[in-house]
Amino acid sequence: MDGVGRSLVRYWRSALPLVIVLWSVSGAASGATTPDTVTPEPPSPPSNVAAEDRSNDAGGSVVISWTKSADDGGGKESVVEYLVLRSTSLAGEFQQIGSVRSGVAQFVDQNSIDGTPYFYMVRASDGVSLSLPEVSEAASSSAQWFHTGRTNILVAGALLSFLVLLFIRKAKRGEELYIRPIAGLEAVDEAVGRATEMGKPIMYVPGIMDMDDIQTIASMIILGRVARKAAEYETALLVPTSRSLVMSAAQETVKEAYLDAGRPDAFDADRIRYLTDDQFGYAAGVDGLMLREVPGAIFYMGAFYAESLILAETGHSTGAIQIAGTAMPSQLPFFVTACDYTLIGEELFAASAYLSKEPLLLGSLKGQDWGKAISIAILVGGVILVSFGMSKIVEWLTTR
Amino acid sequence: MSTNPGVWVAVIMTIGIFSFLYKDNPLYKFCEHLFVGISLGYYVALYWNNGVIPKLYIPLFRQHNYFYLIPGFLGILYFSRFVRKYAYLSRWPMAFVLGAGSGLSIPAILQARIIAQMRGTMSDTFTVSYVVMVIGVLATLSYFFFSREHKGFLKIASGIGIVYIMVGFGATFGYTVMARVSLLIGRAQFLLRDWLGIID
Amino acid sequence: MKKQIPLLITFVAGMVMLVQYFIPHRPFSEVYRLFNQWYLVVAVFAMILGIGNLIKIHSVRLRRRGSGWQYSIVLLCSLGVMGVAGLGWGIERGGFFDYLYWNMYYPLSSTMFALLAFFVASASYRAFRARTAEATLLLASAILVMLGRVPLGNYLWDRLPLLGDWIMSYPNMAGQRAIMIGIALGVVSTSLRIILGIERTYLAGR
Amino acid sequence: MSIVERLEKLDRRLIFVLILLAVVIPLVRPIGFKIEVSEPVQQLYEAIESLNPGSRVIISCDYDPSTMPEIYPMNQALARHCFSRDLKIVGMGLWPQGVPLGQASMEQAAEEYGKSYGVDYVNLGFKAGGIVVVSSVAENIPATYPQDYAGRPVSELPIMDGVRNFDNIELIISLSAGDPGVREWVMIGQGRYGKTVGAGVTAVSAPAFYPYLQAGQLVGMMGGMKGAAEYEILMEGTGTASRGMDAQSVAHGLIIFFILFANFFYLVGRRKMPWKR
Repeated sequence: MDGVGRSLVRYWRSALPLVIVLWSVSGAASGATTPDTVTPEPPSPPSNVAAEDRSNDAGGSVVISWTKSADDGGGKESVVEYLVLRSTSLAGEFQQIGSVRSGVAQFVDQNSIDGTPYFYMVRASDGVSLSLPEVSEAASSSAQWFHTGRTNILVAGALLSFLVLLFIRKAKRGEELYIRPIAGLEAVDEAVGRATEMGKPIMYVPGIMDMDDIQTIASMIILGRVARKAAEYETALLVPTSRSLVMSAAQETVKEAYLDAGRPDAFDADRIRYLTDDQFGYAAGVDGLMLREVPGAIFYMGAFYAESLILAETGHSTGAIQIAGTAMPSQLPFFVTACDYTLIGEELFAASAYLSKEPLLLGSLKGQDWGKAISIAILVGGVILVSFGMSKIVEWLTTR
Repeated sequence: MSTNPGVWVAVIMTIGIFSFLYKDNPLYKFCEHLFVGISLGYYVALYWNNGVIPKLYIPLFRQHNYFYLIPGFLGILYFSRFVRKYAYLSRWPMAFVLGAGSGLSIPAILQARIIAQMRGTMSDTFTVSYVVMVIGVLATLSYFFFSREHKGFLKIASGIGIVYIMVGFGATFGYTVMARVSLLIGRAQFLLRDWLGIID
Repeated sequence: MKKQIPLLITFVAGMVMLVQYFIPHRPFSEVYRLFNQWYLVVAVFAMILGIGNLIKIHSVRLRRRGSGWQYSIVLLCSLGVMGVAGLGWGIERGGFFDYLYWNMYYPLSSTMFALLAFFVASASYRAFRARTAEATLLLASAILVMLGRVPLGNYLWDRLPLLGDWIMSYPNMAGQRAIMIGIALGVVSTSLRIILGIERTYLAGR
Repeated sequence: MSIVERLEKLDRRLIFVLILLAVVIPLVRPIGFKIEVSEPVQQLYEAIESLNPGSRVIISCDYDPSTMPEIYPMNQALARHCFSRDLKIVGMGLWPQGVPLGQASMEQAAEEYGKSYGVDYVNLGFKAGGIVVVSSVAENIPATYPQDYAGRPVSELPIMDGVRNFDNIELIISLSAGDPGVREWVMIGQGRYGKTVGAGVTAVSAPAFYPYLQAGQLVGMMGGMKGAAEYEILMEGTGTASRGMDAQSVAHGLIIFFILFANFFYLVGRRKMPWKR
């Protein structure tokens, strides 16, 4: 706005209240004001009415804010609501676009046309009469091409994507990616050995979810390892499943493992059984099987829900060695206290990546590991900086 | 004792399920299948009234917004899996749902579950509890670090990490026990209040 | 083609939803809103499909007289009654549908999970053992929290609720936060692989 | 048979009977333990107290009857609190089974405070889609919910006058028994749109939400039946949750006794008579 325009606006802004008062007296303004009502004194007006484009949005919105009337939360305590009016010119007619309750000092105009300048008028009302109006300077809405409050997410996302993709590529090229030995896997081997010594079968429970759950997929990979050991030791392996698809997947996996171990003849598909889809029905079925077969080692690997403790309790009462692995946070505590060894959350996925050597799994695991390392570095740096009063980093981590 | 037939039905259902505690039996199985059937019937009615009608019928036939034909068609493709020849088409809606869901989730998870958590860990109020918290976050993160063998400093860090994990699991254990007991209290309140009328 | 088209759909849908987070301007904002609405429509069909699958399993069991086929009759009949009640007379409060919900669905569902209180009690007697240092720590923390969170704890020692709150707000919170960050990294990398078409397991099989 | 072995062989049905008694006796003969209010519950209460009358609050019923003893009392207390402060409730659900529960709790409270459907509260019902439902509500409520749960067009309901998106909502409370639930409301509602979000959750999931509380992503939280009981106390009344607290205490005591007792024999007898054969 040029200099002349600005002074014109200033002129109108100072003259406008007078114009409105004249209107009200002559009865031209809204019906809310009638000169001879019982409340002779209208509430004092709000001040500092400001309007500006809502930043970082798709356009079409202007935020209007003001300082509350002296009679709102103080003074005469008479304000009931604020009326918000809008016009494209100061001299033009202001039309009400909304109202807010007393105590609120902000309103969002959601119907502005981008690029059109609007003037906003705010008046306090006590339900009978209206205060003098206050008018904002002109404001227009616009849309933005980049959300400036979200740069941190963009950087973090780009970095993590880069790392994951980089390591997947490396793994596909056949580069050796180091993964530390997972203690739980040694426990798995040992349990199979102990069951063999006792001359008892092994039971493997793959959870109650279907093959579309990543925990079930990880479970199948670990089943491959267990089956191989079982084949080598010539120990019977029972796999009760709660989904028919999991049953076929388990049969495939076990058959392959027996083939690898050079004992295809020892494979018995009937030991890998589908029981039922029902959660508690399955738990009761597995319980019965445990009591009949008395396995020497029981594995619980996959997604478990409330049935976990029913299974683990019965397994414990049969005296079997129990090894569990799941990423269900609410079931892990029960497994930790009722089993001899438990793979916790990500350890389950790490174990399956370690065993399968699948580039996708290995590369992602590695990429996430780097993500963790960077998080640790930022945390350490941030905590030190902040405790020395340098809180810039907190600001940078704030997303809007 | 209640004279409301609805309450009596509910009591029979309750006792039928509780009979599982004695052992798995036909009454329990009956109730269990009744439960699955009723919940499926519930879904049918709810998806119809809150899904098909407002999300498809009204936009298409009342508002004549034919843009909705696209997702409608995509949705119908789900059923192509019942026809072997066209079964591959059922991947299209799945692809859309997975893609859109993943795209929406990525920034949301980065923000709420990573960046905001790191920000929350940094504070300038220096108390014992704060130090306990910071050490805990760092140590637990290092426990789930798989690229180095847990030796030397990493061994100490992950050892501290497992302590925090176990304390956290203990809290979950305690809260889960609390939740299960609450559910039993709820049923006991129903039997004692609504049926027998001996408490209020 | 059979694989390319779904990969393309996933990529476009995912990218639009992802990019709009950073670019609020049109046309991204509009496509974003449109995809939101489309998603809700497609989701309706996904739910119907889920129901259809279960109905199929049980009608097959009934037709083949598979084990427990009698129970499949119970299931299908109750499904029919509940469905007809809701479709025919609406789901408004006070109707027949609502009556079935409160007098059958509600008691069945809540009793099913109340069973767990009994199993927790028996497992705490028969299975939860301090067999390792870790399990001991877990049980100790569990007992403190269980006492701290109920009025009984306050009665035993008036600082117990404070101790329970402290465990929840600091050590527990710290461990949970690190686990949350770890899981979040995993979900983001899986989602990324799905959008970019590297992860294709969902295309396999059915 | 030694004592240890005999104790181990104890029929679990005896334990079932004991836990049943631990719950039933305190319900019939209340002890009257005092209930202390914890900070997250207090914060949630204050978040509602701080709202201006007439503000709209979303209460999302993301739970089902299986967790009713824990969450339904929260739902009732919240509805009563909102109506007592003249707030308007926009009810909805990310779980299909939550719809009748939200409706019943709101109707009950509305009767008590003389509020009417469509003016002071509405139940928008269920939409499938989880996280996308939240983002869709954030952008456009009438397009997401053209009708309420029973098929009335929302354009005819006065409470929805001028309601377009999250700009017209002051507070969101998710009553959540799992996913989708609090997580989605925090990620989209709080993270992406900057709304204030509060939660009422089952005790099972409560420990996992403490990071959100600490980072200010949740304004307050009720956890489990105890959380509900605390809220009832803040509302200066009593309800099913606070009446259940004595039973909760006794049952906890019994379970802790079981754990300690069994572990004592386990540790004593481990060397001589291994618990496991």
